[in-house]
Amino acid sequence: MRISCPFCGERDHSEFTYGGDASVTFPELDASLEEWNDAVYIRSNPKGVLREKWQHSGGCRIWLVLERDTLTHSISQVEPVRLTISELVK
Amino acid sequence: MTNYSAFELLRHAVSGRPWSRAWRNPEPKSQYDVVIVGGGGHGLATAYYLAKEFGIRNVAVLEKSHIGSGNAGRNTTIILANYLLAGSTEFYGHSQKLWDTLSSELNFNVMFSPRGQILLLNSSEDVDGAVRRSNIMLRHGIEARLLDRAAMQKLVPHLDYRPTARFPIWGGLLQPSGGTARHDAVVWGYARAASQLGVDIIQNCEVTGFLRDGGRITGVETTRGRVLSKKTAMAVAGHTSQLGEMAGLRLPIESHLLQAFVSEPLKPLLDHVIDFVSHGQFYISQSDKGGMVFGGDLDMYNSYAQRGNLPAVRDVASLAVSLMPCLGRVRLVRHWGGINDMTMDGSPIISKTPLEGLYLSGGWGYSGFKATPASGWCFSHLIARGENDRLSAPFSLDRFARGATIDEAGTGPIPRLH
Amino acid sequence: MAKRIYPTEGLATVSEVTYQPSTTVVQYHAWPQRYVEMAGTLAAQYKLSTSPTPGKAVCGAYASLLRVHPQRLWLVGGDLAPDVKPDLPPDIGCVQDLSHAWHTIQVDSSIASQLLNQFVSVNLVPQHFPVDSVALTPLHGIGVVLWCRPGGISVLTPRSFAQSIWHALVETRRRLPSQKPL
Amino acid sequence: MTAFRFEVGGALDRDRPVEFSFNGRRLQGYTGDTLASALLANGECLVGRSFKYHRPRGIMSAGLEETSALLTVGRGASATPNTLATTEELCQGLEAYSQHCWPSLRFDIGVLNQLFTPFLGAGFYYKTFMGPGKTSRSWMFYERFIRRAAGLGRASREPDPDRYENVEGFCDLLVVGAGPAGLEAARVASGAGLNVILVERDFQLGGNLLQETVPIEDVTASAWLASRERDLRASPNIRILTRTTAFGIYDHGVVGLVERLQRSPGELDNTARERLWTIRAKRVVVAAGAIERPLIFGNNDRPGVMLASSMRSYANRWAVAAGKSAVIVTNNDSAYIAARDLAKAGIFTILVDAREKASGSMVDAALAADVEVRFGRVPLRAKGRNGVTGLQIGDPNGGHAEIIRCDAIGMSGGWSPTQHLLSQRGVRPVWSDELAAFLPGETREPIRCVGAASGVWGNDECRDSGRAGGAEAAIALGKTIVKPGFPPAGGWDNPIRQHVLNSIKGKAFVDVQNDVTLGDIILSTSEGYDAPELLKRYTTLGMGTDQGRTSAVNALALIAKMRGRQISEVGTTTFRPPFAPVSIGVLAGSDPGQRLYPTRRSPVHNASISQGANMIESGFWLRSQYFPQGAESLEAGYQREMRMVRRSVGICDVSSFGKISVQGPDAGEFLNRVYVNAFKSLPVGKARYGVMLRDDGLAMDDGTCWRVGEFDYLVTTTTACAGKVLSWLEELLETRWPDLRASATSVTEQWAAISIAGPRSRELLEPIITGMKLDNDAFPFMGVREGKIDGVDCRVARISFSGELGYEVYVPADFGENTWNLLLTGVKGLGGGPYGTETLDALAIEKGHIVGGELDGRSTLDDLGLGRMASGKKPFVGSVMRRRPELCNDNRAQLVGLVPVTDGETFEVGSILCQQQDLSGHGLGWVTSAIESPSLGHWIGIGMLNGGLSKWEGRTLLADNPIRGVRYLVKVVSPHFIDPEGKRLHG
Repeated sequence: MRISCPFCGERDHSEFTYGGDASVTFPELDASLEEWNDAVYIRSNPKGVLREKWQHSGGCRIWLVLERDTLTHSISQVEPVRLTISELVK
Repeated sequence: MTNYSAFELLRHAVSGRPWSRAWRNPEPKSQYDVVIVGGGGHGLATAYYLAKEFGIRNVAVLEKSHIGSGNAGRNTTIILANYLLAGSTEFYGHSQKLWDTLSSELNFNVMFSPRGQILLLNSSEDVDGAVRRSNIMLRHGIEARLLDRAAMQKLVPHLDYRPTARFPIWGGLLQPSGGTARHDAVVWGYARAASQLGVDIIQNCEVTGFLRDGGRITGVETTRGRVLSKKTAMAVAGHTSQLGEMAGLRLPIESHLLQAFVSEPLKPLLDHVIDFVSHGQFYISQSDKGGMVFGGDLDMYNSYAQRGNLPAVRDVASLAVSLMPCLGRVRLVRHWGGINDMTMDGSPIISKTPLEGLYLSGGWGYSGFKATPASGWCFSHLIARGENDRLSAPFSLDRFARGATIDEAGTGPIPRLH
Repeated sequence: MAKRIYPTEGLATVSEVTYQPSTTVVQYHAWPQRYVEMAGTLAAQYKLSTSPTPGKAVCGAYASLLRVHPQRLWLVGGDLAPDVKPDLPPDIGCVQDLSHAWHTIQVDSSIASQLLNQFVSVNLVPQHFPVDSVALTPLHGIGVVLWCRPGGISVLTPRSFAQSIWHALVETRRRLPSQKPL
Repeated sequence: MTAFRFEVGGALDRDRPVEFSFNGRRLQGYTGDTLASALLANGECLVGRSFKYHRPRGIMSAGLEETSALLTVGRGASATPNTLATTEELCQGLEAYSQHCWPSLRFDIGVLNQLFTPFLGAGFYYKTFMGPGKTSRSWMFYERFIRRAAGLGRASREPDPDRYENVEGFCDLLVVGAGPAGLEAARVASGAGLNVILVERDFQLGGNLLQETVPIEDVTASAWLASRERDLRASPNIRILTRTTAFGIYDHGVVGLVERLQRSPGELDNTARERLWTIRAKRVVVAAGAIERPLIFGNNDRPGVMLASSMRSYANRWAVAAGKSAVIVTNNDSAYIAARDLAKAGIFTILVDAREKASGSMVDAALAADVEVRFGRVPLRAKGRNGVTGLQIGDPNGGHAEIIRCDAIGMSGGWSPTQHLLSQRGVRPVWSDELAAFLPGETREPIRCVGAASGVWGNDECRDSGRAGGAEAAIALGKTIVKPGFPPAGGWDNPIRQHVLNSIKGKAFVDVQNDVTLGDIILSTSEGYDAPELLKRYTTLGMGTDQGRTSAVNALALIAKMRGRQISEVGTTTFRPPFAPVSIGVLAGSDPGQRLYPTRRSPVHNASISQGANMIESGFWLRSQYFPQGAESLEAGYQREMRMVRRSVGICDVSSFGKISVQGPDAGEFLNRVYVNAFKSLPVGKARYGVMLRDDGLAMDDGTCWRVGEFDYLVTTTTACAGKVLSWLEELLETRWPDLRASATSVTEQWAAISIAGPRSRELLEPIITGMKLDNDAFPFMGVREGKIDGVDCRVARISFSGELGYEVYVPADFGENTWNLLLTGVKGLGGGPYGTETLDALAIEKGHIVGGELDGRSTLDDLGLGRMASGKKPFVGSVMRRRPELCNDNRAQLVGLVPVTDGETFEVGSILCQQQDLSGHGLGWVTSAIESPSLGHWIGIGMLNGGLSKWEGRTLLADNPIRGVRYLVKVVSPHFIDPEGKRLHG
């Protein structure tokens, strides 16, 4: 697959490391066991569009969030996870 | 249904009488005692043992396409029982035993070939790990032999023993009873035997929803009408999350893409199953028709596409040639992908669910094919008795919340790393 | 004073693959809101016309600034003046000396894109990768920094991998004549 | 019946003959021949034996769709089995051998299989071979024979001597196939300014133009072709790759090509055999033509039975006649062109058309060439065994049967557009009843099929289709160009007649390569294996090297007829990459081992080697395991080195440990959240041992963390987890706590690290290090100081895993070798020396530290005996999840020490700890580390034991090691074997 890193441009997916489901929000470190159990273990695992994280580990090493269809692999809306650097990538 | 044997083959050849259908193809009834969703190896095996071991025959197996169209027909057909942790060792050890008599049990030659499976050892740490693993196997009645480099060179002379080899071979852990089987034959064998015992196998019948009565599941909606059932069982592997979602289940599973490869048909080249897990993963064996069947790691991202990408193909080819240099000139004829339903600890789930009357078998990861007989055995017990048997008790859905995860790879709650 | 020993010293080579002893690689990392400020001060401090945009380098008299990360600039060049100790106020960012961690192998421009595009999946032909372009991408799975210079393409590689990468480039260069140029 | 070469004609270079051999016989062909055309030219029609029945097989086609002419080319390690003779370019000295027959091609014992033909129907092996007995032993007996009978060619077991290359390519438009459509698409697109790559499998451009005899745009086909090739080669932005196959299209325009490199015999070892191109194309035009389908009739697999268009190719392109008199059987117009050309070449040709009548230009051309045409007749059975002697034909119901004498049969059952590459993308092909063909389906993928690959049959229309495809691509990429329309599919004057089979005599083959007959398909559907995928797997139809190219559509037509359904309702099997077989070597590329896992070398690498270190690999670092003296064994070596360290002092290279610089105002807070113990309060100039947990509360990695400045920490990790921990810290900083002002950078490569251990460590360092005092008060245990060695900045931490007084000295990497040599001279002067990783671990085992086997990703802090490190005041990663009930169960496996009960006994790592009579099941635990301890004078070990010390200390257990056939009694003790109070550390 080809992923367009906002900083480096379009690259093969083998340059990236998969970061899993981005809709999972990890709670505060001292949150309840149920909240942590859900965040660590439960996944929606959709057959369709999934909002997910990737790290450009072979390139600039920033973490990205994007939407990918898990059936057709079409990818859209690639942006840095850390919103505060969205301006710095242009 | 006529019995299969050389004699019957002779009789049909001489008389020219056509063979009857291997499994009946009935219209779905409106009501069954048990409905099993998923016509792969696991679903059909469960139906067979329900009928054979527990006498429950008013059973339907609903398959959205044709039987064996999912992972059952897409794997690399390897059978082994060299698992390390409590729960896995016993379960896969039992499956190994069931394989040995499966052809005669089903009266269908599944071509189970215990030719010996070898786990390659490429460092002193690997040897230490193999000592522990083989001791656990022997203490569970599973045959194991630790081979040193010289013994390996005699047994499989065409691995790479040259000084320039990238993955030096220190030895191998041989499981003599490990091997391969013809995956389609397992599906057809269980289907035929189950059908003979009265199980209805309904193809081209996709489940589109569950029927509920409060907290209880009472049947399913399908593309061929509504089917009521006292007990409903899920055995849909890669699509476990989709089916689970229809019932409101929240599951610790991600579906990943696992590619598999087959070469052109060759005269006998490799007599064993070779597994390499030291860096990434690679496994290879030769089918009876002569094709080299091999595979490697997942494609490392969620996918239902059932078709892989080039980098993973190149990595598997690189491991193949680094380990067995003569494979360089052998040509790949076909590569495809399955949907690998991997749980958060890499071990399967055979369990009741929070919904009454709904039972789940899923999350089989790389181990689905080799687990087929024992999965059917244990899941049928759970459905018939409403309780897990000793073998499948560790694989409950609530093990994650209890902290009783079974993590063979030791890589934690990241499915793609198992 | 001890002598620096470079990772590829004494290794067999070919004319187009040479070792470039760049004695300074310093990483300036700014907190997200303070990057623009840092970039400005650094450009002035090292007498450069401007600071580099993503995927670019700006060259000065003796040192250059490379943009390797949205929040990071690398100062790459010759020896720093002894009194110059790279530093940043903590509320702007932090500095890390990487001069011994990254070593530069230069591939002559005559075969740079043809040789490197056997390993790297970024298009390195001149019209797509002009002088002062910077690309971070894996080579044999290792993250390297490619920097197009007038004489060829510099490959900044982690020190422990330098010998492996050097060997791969030199061996592949020896077999290149069998190929028509791209 | 013999094929022969015409005296004149063909796209051959008759001035450059080529010598080759077939089964040892020396033969001759010309430059421009394929192995198949050269074999036919020499009258070699019998080339192989069929898979199951060992029936004689010849050459059935002229391209990739070949099912029968599979030969082994080359000998020994260079042997390449299952090579298609029809696509193998003839080259000087080529050695070809037939396969799958013994003792010889003509007298093959496998023929005996034909005696058992009634038994050998599809899937017979599922119905037998199960007994006697209940177990798999009987199948293992039969399987040996079946495996020897199966398979076609024999692969060498020697390492592949050839090398392969890989190129990463980029273009705007990739055109697959250089026939009329492909050439025009490339010309139009490159003319509009696109960067184009044109790929052709053959060694010549032209596709079916190479056998075209009618003029094109008023010039001969070869002249038109030559001018087009000149224009294209002159254009700057087009690259032409011949001998190159596009084997697969993957996501987002990534296409895999394999180029076969031309090598003169002398240059074999220097140039690569094949080259893999990984192309990123913005758009793809597939102009791969179409494949002619065979007809199904009795003995349609005999040598001499060939696709009609292939017979035409051999005549026009390679000046080879398949026989003296040919019968062409067809159900469509295209065969009339073949009949015309064969007749004009002097072959007596009769054309048998299944349709009642046909008219139009193609028919007239055949009649004008004196072709005798018979309408309303279908083929029933071919006559002859090792060749063709005649063809029995009759009306569709089998009446009016008659035999026509001939020595070659050409068949045309319709055409299948080659749109595999598009359907690899999951685009379902669409059945056209009118053309009796699957046409490419609609798609949003940037892929367009043109020419015959889209069902356009005529030459002129193919060129128009190619131009339209090229223009469409240019427009899609923003070029301004007039876009001509796509011509409609089809192009014959008379409709094709669907296949009718109700009067077939003898064995009729649907999949020739896998010997799948019409009877097999009827049997399979009657037994319930009636879905295309089920039929394919039950009969093995389409599972050969041709992947169903010539059998899939015929099989679907049969299934549809038997189930009374339309073909479009039956569906289709899925086309998978590769489009054509691809050698595993070219996918692996050059030096595959290093490509996947490159070797890493420490800054002290060369010095270690010159010291005679025995190097081993761990986590891809080459590390010195121990420094043997003479022929010293590993056991003797590490025990000597341990005594040396315990007695005086030793130095060890630990540069491979992970080192991560964590900086910034919030660095302390960040590390507080990551480690189980507190680090925000760690004073500058101090180090602390820490453990990181994963999100699920289990241990991930351990190591010391040094505070080297107010906003500057150095985190060290194990060699194996260095990359993992760096990614983990980056993930936490960017995705969970983006507002923390902290940064993580790997500095593993910046520092050379040398561990110094032993009572005389201080004596060693004092004369070498300046700028710091080393006495206990100025430099206490776990202190961190900066100074200089030989004028070079260095950082020293008083850290010890050996239990002895110890330091870790960090110097910038390029000074590593110099510093090591300085320390080496010093240490030898004190009666010490270098030591390796084996000793480093052994020293830690004596101290009871976790070394590696214990950190297996399944243990908690308490399991490792580190429970008290967890801070109660601040939450950290995993602090909640580690409270889950089963993780707090006190019967979990915990770290313990082990000693043999009987003096002089040892026990091996991996032994199972259990009660003395409990010799089955998982037991109570296992041994993770074990060494001979020089300090204690006996064997010691570390293990993980259910219930740990609190339950078993002082008690005796069994170390069961059945794989080695031994069992020893062991006593459970504290793992801190030496200096439990740590006096030496603080001395």
